[in-house]
Amino acid sequence: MKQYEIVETPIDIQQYSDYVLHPAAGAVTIFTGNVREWTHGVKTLYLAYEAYIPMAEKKLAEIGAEMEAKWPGIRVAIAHRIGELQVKDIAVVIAVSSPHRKAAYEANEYAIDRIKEVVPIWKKEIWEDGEEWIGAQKKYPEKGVGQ
Amino acid sequence: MKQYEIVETPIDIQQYSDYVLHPAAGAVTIFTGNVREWTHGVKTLYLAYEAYIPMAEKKLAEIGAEMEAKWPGIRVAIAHRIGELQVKDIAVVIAVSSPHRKAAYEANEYAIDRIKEVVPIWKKEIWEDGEEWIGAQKKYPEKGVGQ
Amino acid sequence: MIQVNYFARLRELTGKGQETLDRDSMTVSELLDWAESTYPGFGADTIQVAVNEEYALIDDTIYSGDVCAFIPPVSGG
Amino acid sequence: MIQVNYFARLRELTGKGQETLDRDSMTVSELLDWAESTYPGFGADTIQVAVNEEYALIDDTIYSGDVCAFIPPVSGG
Repeated sequence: MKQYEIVETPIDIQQYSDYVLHPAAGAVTIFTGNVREWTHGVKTLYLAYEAYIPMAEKKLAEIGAEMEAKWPGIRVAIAHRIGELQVKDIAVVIAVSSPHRKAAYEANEYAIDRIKEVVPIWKKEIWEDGEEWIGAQKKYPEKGVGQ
Repeated sequence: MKQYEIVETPIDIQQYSDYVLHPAAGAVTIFTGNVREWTHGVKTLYLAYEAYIPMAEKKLAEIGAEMEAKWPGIRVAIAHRIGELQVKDIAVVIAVSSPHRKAAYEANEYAIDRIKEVVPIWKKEIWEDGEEWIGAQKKYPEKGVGQ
Repeated sequence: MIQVNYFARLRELTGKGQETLDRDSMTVSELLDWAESTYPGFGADTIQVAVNEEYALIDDTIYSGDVCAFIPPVSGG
Repeated sequence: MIQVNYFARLRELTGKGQETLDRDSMTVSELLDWAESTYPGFGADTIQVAVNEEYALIDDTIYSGDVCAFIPPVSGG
């Protein structure tokens, strides 16, 4: 595994937890984003994820660097799966270790918020009667407010 | 495994994650509290945990019920290990699933705070030159402010 | 008979995990006073009492058949 | 030559994963205008451009040899 990676196979959370754990870590938080069966009252058959892989891995590493700057002493590993995912499958895992628990929670939540903002990964929902690429519309950022 | 349990063997996080995951869950948070090598500048050789087992499991279940009341729709599993634990070993695992991620983070952090307040579990730190039972001193609660 | 359980520091101090008191009833406060006088250094003012696996208040009454536990400051997690 | 990559909705709309433009240089704004006029429904005003795997600003210049990508609204996680 790599510390920040896009994968095409099922995600095993244990290896990411093992990666961040070390003798000075008193707390580990793991977040997984999983495929839900129902979203806004519509039944999902499966999801198809696609990524701009090299840029996505670079952005994940940048998010990790932001986290380590904000919460010194933490260790981070992040993976996002692409391809076809079924209900309950893990799409993303974020593992954070920290000497104390507060930072492990805060940094972990920061990571998923940032992933949803800046990492070039796209999700298509496939329902019984159709499909759609998901993504909040937004205008091109002005100079100086780029992501 | 039980949903709320005191165990005497190493904790495998996967089974607690599996326990809380279901088709309506879009997010799972897992917290582990791990044995740190250094605390306040003193090197820990190992920790010895002890519990009042039936009351501890009852209190864990009560914390889970508090969480489900505060964050409807979540599912919870909690385990705490007792006995001798070495550096890096998991002492406690909290798994929370939720339709959306915010509740999964908040409820998880609530759980560890409450565990440290009310669950009858005790930790003894064993160092090279001594040992001590850990626990914040406090006065007997007044009537009506019991835990 | 009232059963009392000792854990952690108190188990080591008293040298026992549990014992029984031949009483029909007593308050939590009385139980703590008994422990303090029986076991020097018990530190009763830092200890809570659980009765039948539930935290009890200082004025609650304990009856014969109840299972009590002295709960020193907890440190799980 | 400037390489451009398409993903997700844009990959399906254009029917291709990538292509090359025979230009020495152009701005991000010009690239978006080109895409909008070449592929009706492109929706250029909702799309960001990455140049060499980094988000570019609307006035940035792209040069021959750069690798660009159109980034529709992301939805990872």
